[in-house]
Amino acid sequence: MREILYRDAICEAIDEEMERDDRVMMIGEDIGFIGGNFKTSVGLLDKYGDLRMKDSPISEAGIVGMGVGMALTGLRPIVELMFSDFLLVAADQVVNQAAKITYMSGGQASVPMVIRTPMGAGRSSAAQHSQSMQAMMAHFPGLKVVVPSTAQEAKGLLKTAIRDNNPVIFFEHKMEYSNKFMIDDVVEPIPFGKANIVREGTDITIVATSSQVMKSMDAAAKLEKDGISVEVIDLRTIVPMDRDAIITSVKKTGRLLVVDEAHEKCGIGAEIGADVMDDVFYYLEAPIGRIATPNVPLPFSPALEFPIIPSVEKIIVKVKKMME
Amino acid sequence: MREILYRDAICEAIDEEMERDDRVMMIGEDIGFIGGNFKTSVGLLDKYGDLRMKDSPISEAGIVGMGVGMALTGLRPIVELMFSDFLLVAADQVVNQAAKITYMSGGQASVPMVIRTPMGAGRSSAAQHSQSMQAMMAHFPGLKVVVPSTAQEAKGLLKTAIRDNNPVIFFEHKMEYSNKFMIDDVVEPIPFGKANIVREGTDITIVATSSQVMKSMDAAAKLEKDGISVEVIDLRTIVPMDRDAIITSVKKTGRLLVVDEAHEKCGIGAEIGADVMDDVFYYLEAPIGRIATPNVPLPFSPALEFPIIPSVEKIIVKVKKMME
Amino acid sequence: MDKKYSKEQLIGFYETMYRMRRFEEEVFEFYKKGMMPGLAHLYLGEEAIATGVCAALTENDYIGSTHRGHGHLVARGAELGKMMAEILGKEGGYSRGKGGSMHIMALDKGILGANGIVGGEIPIATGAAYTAKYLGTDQIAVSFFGESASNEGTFHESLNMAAAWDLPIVYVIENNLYGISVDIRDVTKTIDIADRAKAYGIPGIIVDGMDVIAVHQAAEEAVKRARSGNGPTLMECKTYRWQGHHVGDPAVYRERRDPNEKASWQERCPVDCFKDKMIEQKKISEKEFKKLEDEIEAQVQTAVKFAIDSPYPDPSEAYTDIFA
Amino acid sequence: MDKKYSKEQLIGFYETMYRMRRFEEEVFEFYKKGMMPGLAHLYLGEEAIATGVCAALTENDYIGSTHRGHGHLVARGAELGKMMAEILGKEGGYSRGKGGSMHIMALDKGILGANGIVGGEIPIATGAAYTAKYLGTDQIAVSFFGESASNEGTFHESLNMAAAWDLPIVYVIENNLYGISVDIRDVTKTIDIADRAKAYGIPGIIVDGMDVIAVHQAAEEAVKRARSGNGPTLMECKTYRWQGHHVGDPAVYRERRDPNEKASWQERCPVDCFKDKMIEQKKISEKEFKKLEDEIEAQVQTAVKFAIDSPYPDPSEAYTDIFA
Ligand SMILES: Cc1ncc(C[n+]2csc(CCOP(=O)(O)OP(=O)(O)O)c2C)c(N)n1
Ligand SMILES: Cc1ncc(C[n+]2csc(CCOP(=O)(O)OP(=O)(O)O)c2C)c(N)n1
Ligand SMILES: [Mg+2]
Ligand SMILES: [Mg+2]
Repeated sequence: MREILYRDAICEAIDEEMERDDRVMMIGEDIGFIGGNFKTSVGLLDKYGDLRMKDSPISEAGIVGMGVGMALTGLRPIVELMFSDFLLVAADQVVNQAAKITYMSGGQASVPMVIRTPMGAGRSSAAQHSQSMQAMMAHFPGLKVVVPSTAQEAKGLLKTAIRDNNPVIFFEHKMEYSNKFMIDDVVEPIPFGKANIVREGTDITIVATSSQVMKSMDAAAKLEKDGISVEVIDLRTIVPMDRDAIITSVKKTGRLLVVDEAHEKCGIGAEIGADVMDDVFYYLEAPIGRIATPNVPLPFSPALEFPIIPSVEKIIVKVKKMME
Repeated sequence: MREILYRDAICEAIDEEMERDDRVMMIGEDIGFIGGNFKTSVGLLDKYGDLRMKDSPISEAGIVGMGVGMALTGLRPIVELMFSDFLLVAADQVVNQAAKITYMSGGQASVPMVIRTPMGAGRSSAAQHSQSMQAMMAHFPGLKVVVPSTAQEAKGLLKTAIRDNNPVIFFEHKMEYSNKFMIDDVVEPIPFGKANIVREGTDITIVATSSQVMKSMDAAAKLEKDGISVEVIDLRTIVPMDRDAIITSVKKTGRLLVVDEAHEKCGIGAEIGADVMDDVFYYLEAPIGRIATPNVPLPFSPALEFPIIPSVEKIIVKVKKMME
Repeated sequence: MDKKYSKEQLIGFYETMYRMRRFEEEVFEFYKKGMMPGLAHLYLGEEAIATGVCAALTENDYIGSTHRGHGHLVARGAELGKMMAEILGKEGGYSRGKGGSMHIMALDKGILGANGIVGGEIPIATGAAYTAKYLGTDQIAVSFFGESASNEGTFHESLNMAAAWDLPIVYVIENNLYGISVDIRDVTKTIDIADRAKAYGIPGIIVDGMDVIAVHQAAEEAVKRARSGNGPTLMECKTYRWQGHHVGDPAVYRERRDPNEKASWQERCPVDCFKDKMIEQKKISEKEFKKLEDEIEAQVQTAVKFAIDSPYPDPSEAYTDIFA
Repeated sequence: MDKKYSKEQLIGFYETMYRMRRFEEEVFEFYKKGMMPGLAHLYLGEEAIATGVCAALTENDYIGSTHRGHGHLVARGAELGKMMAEILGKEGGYSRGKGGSMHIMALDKGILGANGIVGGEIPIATGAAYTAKYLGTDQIAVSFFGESASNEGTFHESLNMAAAWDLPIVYVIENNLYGISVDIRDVTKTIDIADRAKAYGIPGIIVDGMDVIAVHQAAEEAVKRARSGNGPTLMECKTYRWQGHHVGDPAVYRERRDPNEKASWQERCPVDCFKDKMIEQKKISEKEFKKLEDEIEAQVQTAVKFAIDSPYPDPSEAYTDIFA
C-alpha cells in the first residue's frame, strides 16, 4: 500500500494501459503539453509522443466523433472531455453514434472508446461546469457508465474501461483529484457490474456512487454512534448495474437510500428504486429514499452551492427520518 | 366540434398564435416552402413571409442557439427540430444555454422559446430517428416538457407553450400526425401542470403521456370487460408535474402504473414512482409499475420494433399482473 | 482526357453505375408496392460520384457514408442481397434488420456505416484517417456527404483537424443543390462549397459529378495527396438527384427557380451519357453493354429474391448486440 | 490616422481601458487572497479590443461575451460594483451570486451573457442580430470570442447563417494565440483566422488588437456594414493575454516556441503605449491622465468595497429564478 493522489491514480491507469497496449491513445483539450486541465496525464506526452497524446482543438463533437472512427478501425481511444457538461456539446456523437453503432450494425462493429470526464459540484464552477451527467448517460442504451469512488477504485475501473470493447463513460469526481488515498501497489482491473459492499450493516442500505460513497461512509460512522447500522454499497458502475447486490442487501435491511449527485428528476435514485421495486417491495419498511442534486441549475456562490449538493449531514438526516 | 388531423391541429395552433402576436416566428429545416417534414406548417410561409417562417440550413445547434438569442431580445421563436433525436445535436444549446440562462442571470433574462419536435417509434425509422427524449429533457432543470395526447390537447398545450416565458420542449408523437381526432371549434390554451383525468376508475391508476394515453384508454376499455376498473391520467406536462392528481388517484386505487415511451432506465416511470413514493407508500397494494421502451436502441425492422415499444396488449398484461 | 483508361476500367465504371441504378430502381419498386418498411434515400442520378471516387481506392481504404448511402456501398462491392435484405428489415441483411436503409454497415468493405445523422459521419471518417496515420498504414479514408451537411458544425471541426494534422482523407461533397427541400443557395452565401477549403488551408476542387471520368481523375489526385501524407482535399461534385429527397417525396420544391431544372440535369444522366459516349467512341459495343446489363440484371434479381425469401428476424434479436 | 479623434474620444478610450485594467487587477488580488470562489479569466492585455469595438456601438446594440468577459462588460458601462459582487458570489451581484465571473449578464447594457461554453454564445448573438433584422430596428450585435472558439461547430453554423441572411452582426475574434495551453498553430492550419471569412463569402479583416485606434477604426467600418444591411464581418484582432488562461494558471506553455513571447507582447501594452503616445503627441497631458486614473481608482475601490460589504445570498435563493 502507498499513498496517492486521486489524479495520479488516474494517470497511472492510463500510463499502464498505454504501456500494455500500443493501440491505446488519448485525445482531448490540453491533455498533452500541460498534462490535462486537472493534471491527470502529466508526463504522458513526453513518454508516448504527440500522436498518442493528442492535444486537440476545442471541438468536442469532432474529437468524440474521431474517437468513434478510431475505435471502429482498430485503436482504443481515450477521449477526455474537460468537464462532463461538455458531453452535451458532443451528445450526438456520444448517444446517437458511439452508443448505437454496435446495435445498428447488427454486431459487426464495436466501439472500444473511453470518454473520461470530471463530474460534480463544489468548486464554484457554476451551472455549466458542475453537472453530473451519469443519469443522462445511463438513460441511453449502449453506453457503460462508471462512477468510481476512491483512487484505488478509479484506477482499477479505468483499466477495465480501457480494455472494454464498448463505449464507456468514465466519471471522475473533480473534488477528489487533489485528495489522498491509500492504494495497492499493483491495482488489477475491477470488473464492471459488481458492486462493492464497503460497509456491512443491518438497518438500512445506502447505495452510493462516486464521492457519495465516501460521504456515505462518514455518515454511517456517525450514525453508528446513534445506534443505526448502515450498509453501504459502492455501486461502481451504473451500467451494468449489480441489481442482485442491492436486492440482497435491501431484503436484509428493509430500507434503501440511494445517494448520487446527478439531478434528482429521472435520476439514479429513481431508477434504482424502480428497478428493484418488484423484488424488494414486500420487504420494505419505509419508502425508498433518494438524495440527489435538487432540480435547480448549479449556482455559483458557495453560499448557494454547498447547501444544495449532497452532504454527510443530509445523509444523516435522511437516514434518521427513514428509520422513524 | 369538428374532425381534424393531428398535424393540422398543430398548424392551427402555430397559425393562431402567429396571428395573435407579431413576435412569434418559426425557424427550422424545411418548415417553410414545403410546410414541414411532417406537414405541420403548410401555408404559413405564404401567409407570414420568409422572415417569420425561416427555412434554415442543417445546423441544429445553430438554430436552437439563434432561437435563444431571439428569445432574449424580444421575439418568441418556435424552433422545429425535425426529429427529437436531433435534440442531441443541439443539446448544449438546449440544456446548457436555454435551460440555464434565466437562472444564471439571476432572473434578469427569460427565454420564451418553444422547441417543437416529433418523438416516438413505430415508423421503422431506426435508432437515430425514433427516440423519445422527454426523460432526458425533464432531467435538466429549466425546461418545461410537454407531451400532448390528442389533437385537442396538442393544440391547446402548444398555445400555452408559445405564450410561456420559458424554454418549452414540445413533443409531438409522429404516429399521431396522420390520425383524425375530434376537436373543439375554438381551443383555448390548456394550463401547464394540470393533469387530465380522462377516465375514472377504482382499481388502478395509469399515468400516461403522449400516444400512450390513447393506448391506455383502449386498454382500460378492454380491462373493464374483465372487471378491472382503470383510472387513466393524461399527464400533459412532465415539467411541471401534477403530483397532486397522481397522489390523489393512487390513494384511491392503491396501484400505480406509468406508461411512457422513453427508455425505461432513468425514465419517466422511475421518476413518477420515486416522486410520489413518500406520499402513497402506505396506500400501495402492489409495487409501482412502469411500461417504457426497454433499454435497447430502436431497431429498424418492424419485426423487432413493434414488439419492444409500449402497446395496448402490454398494458393489459401488466395491469392484470399488478392486480394479482 | 479519357484515353489513359483501359477498356476494362471503362467497363468497370459502367458496371458499377448500372448496378447502382438497377439496384435502387428495385428499392423504389419495393417502396411503391408497400414492401419496404420506412423510407429510403435514393442515389439515382448521382452514380458517377461514388463510382469514380471508389475506383480510385484500394480495398483497405475506409468510407464514411450517409443516409443516401446505397451507392457508396455498391461502389465498394457490398453484397446486393445483404443490402436488399437489410432494406426490407430481414434476417439476411447486413445488420439482420436492425439498421435498415439508413444504417447499412459493411465493415468488411471498409464502410464505417451509412448514417442517419446529417454530418454525423464526417468526424468518424476523420477518425479512421487518424488511425491510418497512427498505424502508419497507407490507408486513406473518404467521407461522402451532401452540400447541406457542410452546414453542420461537425464538418467544420473535422476539416480543421484533418488539415491541421495532415490526415489522409478526401472529403467528397455530393452537391445536389438541396437538403430536403431547402435550396442551398437560400441558406449559404458561397455558391461553390469547395470554397470552404480556404478556411482550412487545404485544396478545394470542383468536379462535374455527372461525369465518372472527371470524378475519377479528380479523386485519383486527391487520393494520391492523402496517401502520400499531404493531407486532405475537399472535392465538390456537382450533381442532381432524380427522385425526391426520399422515396415518398414528390419534390415539388424544385420548380421554384427553374421549371426545367430536373430535365436539364437528366439530359446529362451519368449512366446513359457514359454509355452513349462509349458507343459513339467505339470503346464498348452495344452488344457488350447488353451482355453486361443482363448480367447485372441477374445479380439484382437474385438480390431481390434473396431479400424476399429471407425471414424476418426473431423478436428476441431486438435484445442482442447492445454491447460487443 | 487618429487625427479625426476628439480629445474627449481619446480620453474615453483610455478611461475604459484603464478601468478594465484596474478592475481586473483587483479581481486577481481577490483570488490571491483566497476571497474569490472559483476562478476568473482575466482580460488583462486585451483591453484595446473591447474598448475599440464597443466605442463604435450605440447603447441599444447587443453583445455576446465569453468566459473572458469582464472587459466586454466594462466597455459597455456595466456597474463595477455589481460585477465585483457577482464575482465574489454576493447578493449584490448582477445575478445575486448565481452566475459568477463566467456568467455575468447585464441585459440592460445589451450584454446577452458571458458564457462558460466556448462557442456557446456565437449563435445566441447571431439570434440577437436576427431580432434586429426582424423588427427592423437599426441595432446590431457583436459576438466576441477567442481564436480557439472558432474551432467549435457553432462558429461555422452561425457565420454561415449570418452571411446567407445578411444579418447585422460583427464577429470579433480575440486571437491571443492560445486556447488554454494549446497553441492555435498546432490545431489549425490557417494562421489568420480571418481567412475563414472566405468560407462564408463575407469580409474578413485582420486588426492590431493592441491598438485601440486601429480596432476602433476597423470596428466602425464593420459596424457600418452591419447597420446598413450589408451583413456580417469577421474581424480578427491579434492580441495576447498577460496572465495564464485563468487566475490559477502559471502559463508554462508559452515559452515553448519563443521564451520572449510574453515580453515582446507586453512591450506593446495597449494601455501604457496608448498613454505614452498621447503624452508624446501632446494630446493628453500627464496631469490629465493622473486625474483620470485617480477617478477610476476611486470607482474601482468603491466597487471592491461594495462587493466585500455585500452579504452572501440566502440559501433559499438557490431555488428561485429557475423559471421566469
Ligand atoms: C442532424 C440531422 N438533421 C436533419 C436531418 C434530416 N435530414 C436528413 S437528410 C437531410 C438533407 C441532407 O442534405 P444533404 O446533406 O445535401 O444530402 P442529400 O440528401 O442532398 O444527399 C435532412 C435535413 C438528419 N437526418 N440529421
Ligand atoms: C465547450 C467548451 N469546451 C472547452 C471549455 C474549456 N475552456 C474554457 S476557455 C478555453 C479556451 C478558450 O480559448 P479561446 O477561445 O481562444 O479564448 P481565450 O481563453 O483565449 O480568450 C477552454 C478550452 C469550455 N469552457 N467549453
Ligand atoms: Mg443535397
Ligand atoms: Mg485564445
